[in-house]
Amino acid sequence: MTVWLHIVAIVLLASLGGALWRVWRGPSPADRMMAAQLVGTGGVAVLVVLAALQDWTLLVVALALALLAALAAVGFVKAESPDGAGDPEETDPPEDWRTNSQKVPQDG
Amino acid sequence: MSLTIFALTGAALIGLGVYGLLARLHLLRRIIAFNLIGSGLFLFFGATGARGEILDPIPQALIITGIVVALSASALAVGLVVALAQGSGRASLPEDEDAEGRAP
Amino acid sequence: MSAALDLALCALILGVGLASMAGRGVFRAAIFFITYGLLVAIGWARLGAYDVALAEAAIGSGLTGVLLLAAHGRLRRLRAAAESLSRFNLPAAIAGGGVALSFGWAWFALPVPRAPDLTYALPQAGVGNPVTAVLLNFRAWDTLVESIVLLAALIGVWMMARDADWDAPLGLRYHARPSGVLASFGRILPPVGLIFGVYLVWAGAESTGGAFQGGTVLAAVGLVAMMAGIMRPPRVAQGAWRAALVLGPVVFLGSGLAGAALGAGFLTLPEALAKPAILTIEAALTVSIAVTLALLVLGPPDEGGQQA
Amino acid sequence: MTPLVVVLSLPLLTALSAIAVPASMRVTVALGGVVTTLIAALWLGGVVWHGGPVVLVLGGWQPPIGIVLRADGLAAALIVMSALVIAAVAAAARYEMAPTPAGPRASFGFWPLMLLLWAALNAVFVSRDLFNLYVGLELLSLAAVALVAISGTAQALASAMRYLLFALAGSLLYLAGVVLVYATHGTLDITLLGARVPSPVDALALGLMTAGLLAKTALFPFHVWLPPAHSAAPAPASALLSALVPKGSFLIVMRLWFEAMPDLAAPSALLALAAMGAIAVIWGGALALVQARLKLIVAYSTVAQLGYLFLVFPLAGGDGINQPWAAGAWTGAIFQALSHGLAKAAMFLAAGIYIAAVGSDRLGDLRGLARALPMTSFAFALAAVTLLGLPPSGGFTAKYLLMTSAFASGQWVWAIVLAGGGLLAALYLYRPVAALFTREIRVRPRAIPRAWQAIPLALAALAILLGLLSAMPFDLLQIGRPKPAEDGL
Amino acid sequence: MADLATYILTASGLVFFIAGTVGLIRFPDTFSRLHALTKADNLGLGLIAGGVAFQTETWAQLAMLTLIWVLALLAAGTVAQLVARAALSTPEQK
Repeated sequence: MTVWLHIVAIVLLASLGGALWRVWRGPSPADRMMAAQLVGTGGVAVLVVLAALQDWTLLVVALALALLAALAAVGFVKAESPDGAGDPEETDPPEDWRTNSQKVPQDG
Repeated sequence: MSLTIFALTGAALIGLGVYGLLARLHLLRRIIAFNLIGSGLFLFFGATGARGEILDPIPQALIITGIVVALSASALAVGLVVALAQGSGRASLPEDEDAEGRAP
Repeated sequence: MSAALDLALCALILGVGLASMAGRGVFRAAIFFITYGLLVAIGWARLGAYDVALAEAAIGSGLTGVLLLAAHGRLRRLRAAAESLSRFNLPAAIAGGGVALSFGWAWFALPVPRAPDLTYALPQAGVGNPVTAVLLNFRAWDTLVESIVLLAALIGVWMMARDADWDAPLGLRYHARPSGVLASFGRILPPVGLIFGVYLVWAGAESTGGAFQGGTVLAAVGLVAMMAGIMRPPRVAQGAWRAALVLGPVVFLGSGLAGAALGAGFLTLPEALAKPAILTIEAALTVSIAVTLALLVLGPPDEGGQQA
Repeated sequence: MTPLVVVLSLPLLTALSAIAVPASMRVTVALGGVVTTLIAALWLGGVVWHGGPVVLVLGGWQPPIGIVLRADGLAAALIVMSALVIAAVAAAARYEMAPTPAGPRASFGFWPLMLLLWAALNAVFVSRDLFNLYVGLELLSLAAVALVAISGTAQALASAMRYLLFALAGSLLYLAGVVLVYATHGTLDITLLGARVPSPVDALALGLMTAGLLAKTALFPFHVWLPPAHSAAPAPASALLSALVPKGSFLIVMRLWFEAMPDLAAPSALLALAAMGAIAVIWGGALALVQARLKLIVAYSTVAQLGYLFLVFPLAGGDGINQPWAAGAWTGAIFQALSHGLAKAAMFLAAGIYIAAVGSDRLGDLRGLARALPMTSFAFALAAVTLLGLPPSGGFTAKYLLMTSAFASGQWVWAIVLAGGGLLAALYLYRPVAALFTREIRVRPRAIPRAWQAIPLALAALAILLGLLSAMPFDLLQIGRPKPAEDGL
Repeated sequence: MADLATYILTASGLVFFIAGTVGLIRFPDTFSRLHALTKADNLGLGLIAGGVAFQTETWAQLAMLTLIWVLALLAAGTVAQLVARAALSTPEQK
């Protein structure tokens, strides 16, 4: 079993290498981000395997990674939106999103 | 064997970071280079701390402290880069701008 | 077999490190750095340093990633994200190669390991996790100063605000479609993260976890909630938030001073009180770390106007 | 509750309070903390003077497990000097940083950052643990960089960024050395390292740590970040940055070369350190000579004045530690650090008053200001006396001690550097002093409160007093000096 | 018996991961790549977690494995949706 789990981990890492190639190539930012997401999922899988191999405590690390997996991607879609704070699902940017702020900036 | 692999990886990462820090002028890239140096250093440190029969917890604690300190410095640096770009439209230091600006 | 695994992992780490320094475009470099943090976290798992793996996964990959991507987005809108073509720079390569070689040499030149003997100290530390014992007891002064470093960085980041924006909420004005995927995600994740973060702090006394890791998880889910428009970022002027920022360091320093006042000594925890004292300090510290980290990543108040 | 604990924790506690309390109470809280800590610092100085070094074993854990703090005479002297400077800076900042004209942002940030910087300095001065010193240095650097950025101008932001790059590079170099030290010896304690089993890795570790600290101390050729950063900050912040911050990293260099690894102090390495210092004296002085703005002149003079500190290495380091002249050189360098701190803070605070009065620090705009601001201008001239090393100032004592050691040891070249540096200082300080004391007035100054004008005068007077009463600080500095030197006395 | 289940499940998990990576490399445009990716790797993670589940020693470990998979699914679903829309709404750029 130990040998097999080592093999699983190594093959998983090799598959991550493929995903990393897509991060390098792109071409669009979305491509890179999604490939990084695959690396994240694969990393969780590697940690799950290592948990069985080394110490079950590693499940905590895998859980933390899974919990934070979407953090970077959420930051990415925010940064990609026109004002850096939006959401690609908003069909029409709300007019009143600044209402809680005290001043309306002057564009120029 | 494994420890040597990690230690040498750490050494190579430090070197990579030093290269990036000196060769790349975009400040965001330089911030990443700093993080790479720090991380390589910690990896090296972690490998040295695992040499004994039992894992030495002191390097681990120091590394956790170091990771938090690195994040603090990175956050301040990122804030400075953005503020600098807001004021000057550039994300490199004034003295580096000629070199940066000449490129296609 | 185990060496092959480590070799594969280190090859990936090195490749990703190289990719984050080479090539053109800081966006790609930032994405590579996110995957780098993840792979290094696996590396720490292989080295048996589980607390470090947790910290690296949460801080190195998670928070630093958002920080870099958000910065890149801002720079792109300021037309400052472009990077010139990378050229090979020989002096820099020589310097980098020299540093790498000297560390490589140092590894082989190191004498036999000489770790301090903790066998007598650990049973008196109050906690079973030796890393937590070092952080909160043996080297508590480091940890206290480190929590202050975070705070200093936050004040520094706030100094980057434009004066006109000073009274505005921190960061950008995040908004999202109220019934959209992001908003739903922002509602589901925080409760799970809250429980997990608290678990990490509580578990950190005896096994993997701790105040910094737990605080980072809390900060991360708080950020998701804010980016999803569920939670409103605070303003600098809101006293309750500033109190939350300093709570942990104040409790930490206060307990240290209490030790000095009661004759035990500065930052000294009597063995009988060590565990409850450490858990109290960690609880307060977690609140402050979570708030500080979240606000650090959020950045200074920014209404998006042009610089005067 | 020992004074050392108070000196360490009170600035921290005050900084935390200054962050948390409402804006209306911030300055009061901060000033209360400053006054109390100043008293505690003087108390600590007295305790060390009468009772010898104060040692604090944190948590009761002896190294290599725990961290030990130790206030010897050197640390106590620097703590007292910092407390005096910060008290003056805080008094001046009451006028400059709260709440107008600096704006709510700057006045929010200045007080906590100043207090955090102070806490970091005190922590660095007494720490005996190399990693703890790293964390302290990081706090010092981040607070200092934020203080530079406080002005918010594009130039200040670029200077702060450059400063941060150097500071972070310095931190990582230092940390790299610390990692090697722990990996080699299993301890980070300076005292334990003094008795370590030498290893070939030590030289690399010491080299890395020293290089990093030199970048932070802005020694030539790592000085390029300092003048723009120090001159871009608001004047009270400039005073902190120039007078105090470089002393933190310099002290660690001294601890490393005199206490942790004195056996590695080969003559060539000591010579290299002093040579960089000598070039800094000349180069910094030459560049100060061609500046048109007062703050830049004062900032370049910091580059030059820091250079003197490094003459201590060949005069008192290595084998020289057992020579009779070592004590003089060692004490002279510390006197230089102390008197430069007091005088430089006085100069920057005076510059701040001039900027408040005429809205500029161009030498042309300062002409004739001595008549409108006599106390401030007299303070500037008095501080210049110290930087020149004229009697009876503290700077004179410093340079006299270094000079006699240079003659005694036969290392004439350092005496030439001392004399040449003094000459250059006379030239570059003559220009602002002459402009201030000329008869014609170029710009009509705004009225400045007399109490504010008196602040730099107090500091400059202290710098003179340091020379007049040099016996007392001299004795204090001998307490807890590195052992081998005591035999040489 | 438990070991056999582990072998089979983890091997199938690997197949899905490899398929996802091959899709990521081979598919011609961003959207088909997105499509291939999110399904394959989450199924892969589920299978690997399922395989490892047969080796667990306590119920808590089993619960944690489940939670890991659920969270990964949630993250992947959200991320795929958001990134795809972001790619739609922003013009092609470097």
